[in-house]
Amino acid sequence: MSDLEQLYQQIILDHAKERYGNKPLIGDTGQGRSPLFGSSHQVNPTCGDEITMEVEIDPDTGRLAVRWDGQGCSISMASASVLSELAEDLDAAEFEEVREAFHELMHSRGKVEADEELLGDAAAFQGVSKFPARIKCALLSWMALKDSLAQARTAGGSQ
Amino acid sequence: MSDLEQLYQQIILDHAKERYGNKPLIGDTGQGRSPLFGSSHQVNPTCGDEITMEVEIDPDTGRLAVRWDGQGCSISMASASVLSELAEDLDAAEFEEVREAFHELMHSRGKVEADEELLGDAAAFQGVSKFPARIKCALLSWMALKDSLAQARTAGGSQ
Amino acid sequence: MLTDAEVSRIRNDFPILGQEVNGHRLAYLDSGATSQKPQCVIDAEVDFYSARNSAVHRGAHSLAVAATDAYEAGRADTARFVGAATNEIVWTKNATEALNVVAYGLANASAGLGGAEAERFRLGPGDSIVATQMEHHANLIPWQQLARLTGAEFRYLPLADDGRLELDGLESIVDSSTKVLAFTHVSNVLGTINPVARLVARARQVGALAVLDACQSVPHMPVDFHALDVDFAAFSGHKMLGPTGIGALYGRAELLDALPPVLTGGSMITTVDMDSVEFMPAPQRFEAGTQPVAQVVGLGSAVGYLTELGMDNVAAHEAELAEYLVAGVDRVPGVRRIGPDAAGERIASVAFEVEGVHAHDVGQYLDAQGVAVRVGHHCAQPLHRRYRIAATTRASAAVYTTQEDCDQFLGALADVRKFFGVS
Amino acid sequence: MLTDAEVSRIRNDFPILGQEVNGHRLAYLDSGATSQKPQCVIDAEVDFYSARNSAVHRGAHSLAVAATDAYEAGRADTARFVGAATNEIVWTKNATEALNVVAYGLANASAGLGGAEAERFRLGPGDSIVATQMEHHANLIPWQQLARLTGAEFRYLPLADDGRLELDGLESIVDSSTKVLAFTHVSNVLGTINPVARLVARARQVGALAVLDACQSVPHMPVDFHALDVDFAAFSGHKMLGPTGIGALYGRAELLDALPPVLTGGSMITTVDMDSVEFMPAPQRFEAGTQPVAQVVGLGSAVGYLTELGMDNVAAHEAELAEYLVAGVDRVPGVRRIGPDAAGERIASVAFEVEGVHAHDVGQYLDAQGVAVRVGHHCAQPLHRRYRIAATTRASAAVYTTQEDCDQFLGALADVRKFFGVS
Ligand SMILES: Cc1ncc(COP(=O)(O)O)c(C=O)c1O
Ligand SMILES: Cc1ncc(COP(=O)(O)O)c(C=O)c1O
Repeated sequence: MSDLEQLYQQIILDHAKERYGNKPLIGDTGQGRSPLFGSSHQVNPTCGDEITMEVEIDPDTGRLAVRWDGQGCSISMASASVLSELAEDLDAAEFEEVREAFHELMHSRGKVEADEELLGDAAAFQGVSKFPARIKCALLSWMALKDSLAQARTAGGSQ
Repeated sequence: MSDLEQLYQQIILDHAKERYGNKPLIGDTGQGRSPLFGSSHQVNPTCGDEITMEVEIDPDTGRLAVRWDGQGCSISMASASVLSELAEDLDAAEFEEVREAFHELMHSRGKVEADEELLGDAAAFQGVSKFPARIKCALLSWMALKDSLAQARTAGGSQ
Repeated sequence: MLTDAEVSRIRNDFPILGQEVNGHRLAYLDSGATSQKPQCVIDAEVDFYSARNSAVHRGAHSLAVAATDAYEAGRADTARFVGAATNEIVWTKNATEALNVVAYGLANASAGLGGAEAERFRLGPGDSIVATQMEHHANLIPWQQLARLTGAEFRYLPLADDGRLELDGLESIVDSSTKVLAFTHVSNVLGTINPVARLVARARQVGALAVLDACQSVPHMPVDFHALDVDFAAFSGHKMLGPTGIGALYGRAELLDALPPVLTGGSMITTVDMDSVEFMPAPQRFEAGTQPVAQVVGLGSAVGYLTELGMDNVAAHEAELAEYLVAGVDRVPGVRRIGPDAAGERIASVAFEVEGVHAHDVGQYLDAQGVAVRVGHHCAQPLHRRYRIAATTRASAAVYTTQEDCDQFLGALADVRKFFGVS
Repeated sequence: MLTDAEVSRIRNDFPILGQEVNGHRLAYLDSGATSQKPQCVIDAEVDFYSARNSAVHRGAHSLAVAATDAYEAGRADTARFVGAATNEIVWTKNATEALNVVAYGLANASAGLGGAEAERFRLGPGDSIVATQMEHHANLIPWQQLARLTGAEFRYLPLADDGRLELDGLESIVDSSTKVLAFTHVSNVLGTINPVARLVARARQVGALAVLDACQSVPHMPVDFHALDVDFAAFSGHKMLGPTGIGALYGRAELLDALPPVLTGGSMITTVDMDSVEFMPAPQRFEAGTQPVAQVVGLGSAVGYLTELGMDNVAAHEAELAEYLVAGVDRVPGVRRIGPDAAGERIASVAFEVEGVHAHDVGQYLDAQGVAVRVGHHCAQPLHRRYRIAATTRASAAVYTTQEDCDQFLGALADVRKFFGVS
């Protein structure tokens, strides 16, 4: 497989089309949302790609519910899609563990083997790490979720 | 003769010591001065050398009287001295002719033969033209006289 | 015109162009971002550092004299190249700094610096500053900031659908309140060559300063600032075969001598005391501190190289490439190009979007085929927003670009949609 | 310490030092103005232009990635060299620009730009800015201008007769009104090393920003900005074996992220519209437009070269030269040196006047003997006025300076007064 094919694995191209979690946003004034709510808008200044990521923490189970809207390249859209799918089964602490693993993978320049158990479909992003200019694309939604999660937890703290 | 000896000819070193025309200045409020009076302060920004040159035009004969004060290297001091001596015998138009010849000589990079008839002792500055960094030193007083002369003539015009 | 043989000889002068990228011949089509450097430019810097390096305008020793000569020769050559007097060229680190120097000069004047001579540069509430919707951020944000600092109003000339400026409203947008009209000579995205004469005439009518962003014209066509009659202009060395780290501000001599300086420090004052300061005339008043001396020398060499080729020949060669690229891109299914069609009204810089494939992905695919293009908003977000595109792909040529480069690019472009499964 | 053999090996790394000047071996003693460049620095730039040149942080293509890597490696290496975090190093064209960025950042904040985060940087009437009487104009005029723009008062710490700062009045001059205390680490004329800790402590006491001019320290001794605990610092590449056209501003991360940007344009904003703008965090917010990329790469190589030698060794070598030069100059009849005597409190930069011979003439005579020194006020007019001298001659060393250079200089200096007929 060429580097390019590793970058654009079928699973990534599929997620880029499917856009799991890409749903109408609730917004700050949203009705019926969890009190543990956060929202973060992130921009990739090079290309103007942007994403808004919303998260709700279920007050009872601690589970995350994610929705997002945005535009961008296949890597950033696929990453948001994969992340949304992954996040469904996680609580905040588990997400942080996965996020760190993903972050490390992205900065490995192709030298770290992805932990498929932990990362699931996100392991397919291993090929991105050989393309330093694209790492930002892959991380955009992860940064947005980290940021919105911090807000959601603060919202909880301030109750 | 080495370039350095050409630069520092005895005649230049002598003038640098003698400082012909280096006299107390009359100043703007000076008593008894010609109505055709001008004064110019010039600075060499590289080294902070400076000179103030005053000129009076004799209203009857048109002859120039020059006095100056300042501090600087041997080239700038010698140049002011030589200029003061020369200017005594000149009117404004004649000075302009000499000044142009001196200016041309300075920018000749040692390739023009000085017109000794016209330039008198100033012909000794031929060696300076091989030292581009020193041309400004040689020209400082000439610029000051040109400038003060323009003022003196304007003073005449505004009467 | 340059013959094919001449262009391939030119190509050989650029060591970087000989390399392979991702297993393919390099087709460098990102000259709009930065140009490559001919050997003579590289050598000029090496020679400077190896034989003449020294502080300029400061030392009396022999090296300092040699360095000063080389530095000022670079200025004289560059001035001649753009139709300016030698003392009308101020060195900056890039075009961005050059435009900022004008904006901050006006801001300083507006804050009362620069004395009576600088009064003509004052602006405040009730005044307006006009740019265009196609500007590179470098000729946009400094004016917006100036408006914020002075209370002046910021306005802009809009873009038409065809990639040209919409000038129907020129008279009402640029009006008697207008103190600055800033516009680009050539759009770095659309390739559009703007009608400088018409814009300058309007600036003159209302007494506004005409500020020209010449970044994308000076490298690609003969430019004469005196003939264009602009008040200020900016361009960058790295886009015209010169080194990085050097740009220039052109200003009409009487304006430069009156504009308050911006960066202050050594080598730009006549006297300074703990409570007073006198500035030198231009260009020195704007050149505080140690300048990019080796880069000026390199730029002088670049200008010499271009002069030898002849800017008319360069422009003719690139006009041919422009036509070829426009026609080629327009033939690729599913590609939407922005910017004018007509030859003669554009340079060889072609921006487009590929239906269903984001520009980042287009660029990545092309790179895998050895084709270097730029993707993104090319520092022109308002322009992209105007055309409702977040990011485009841009292929841009320079004097060393060949038809082979274009073919390699067009061939790869034709395969993009298939690779991403959208056709 | 460097052995004699090591120093002559070092000398061989600098191609320019091998040349003859006016029929003599070149004794380059003008490193205080600008340093010479080792072959590795020259090669780094050539290699960059020949194999990796491209726009950085903008392109997705392979060359752009290679260029970005080289550029950011230069930043990381330089940051490590001066004891800073990578994102605390902002590129400028020279140290002068770096100091101006701080001054204009404060001016912009004072004019209301930068929002709530920038409020801490506001100053106005009733506030004071303090510099010293020994400053290079680059660390003097920007502060005077800032005072003019904001209405703050400009004050200075005076010089003592022995070439040290007179700090008896420190507590009254730097008082609760003081918002900025700007001072040089090492005087470029006197060679004095200032007591940074004492000055920073006073700045902290009154809540002033401590701004360090590190131009003459970074090339000559180990410097760690975190350890010095200054808020901002400036230094220049060309004085530390690096290329011309590159300098750096150090700032504590939290300050840099809050300070309003100065030069605006491309690559420093997240979004811009015709009526709004959002800036990126540091360092990008201060790096508008195409940066001196090849020069950053060259500086990275210079830093690598110095690191390999070891800055402790460099400092020890130059301390030895300082002692040798001071003793040698003091032995020449009719010469009056300014600046401190003691080793350990000064660098190897020695300024003096020769009785009866103007500095220009001294320099000219020395040059004829192959000795390159600087003459004039060295961009420190207030300092010269303090010692009642219009111009001095300065001999200044760097890591490649040898005792032979010093002997050649001292020998020629001994003949100056005879040549001009004053002894
Ligand atoms: C102490 C000091 N500060 C500032 C500067 C200015 O540095 P640059 O000219 O590189 O901006 C210099 C050198 O000229 C210097 O010696
Ligand atoms: C039209 C235009 N203006 C301004 C600039 C800014 O030039 P620089 O980045 O060299 O300052 C560019 C290039 O990026 C440009 O294309």
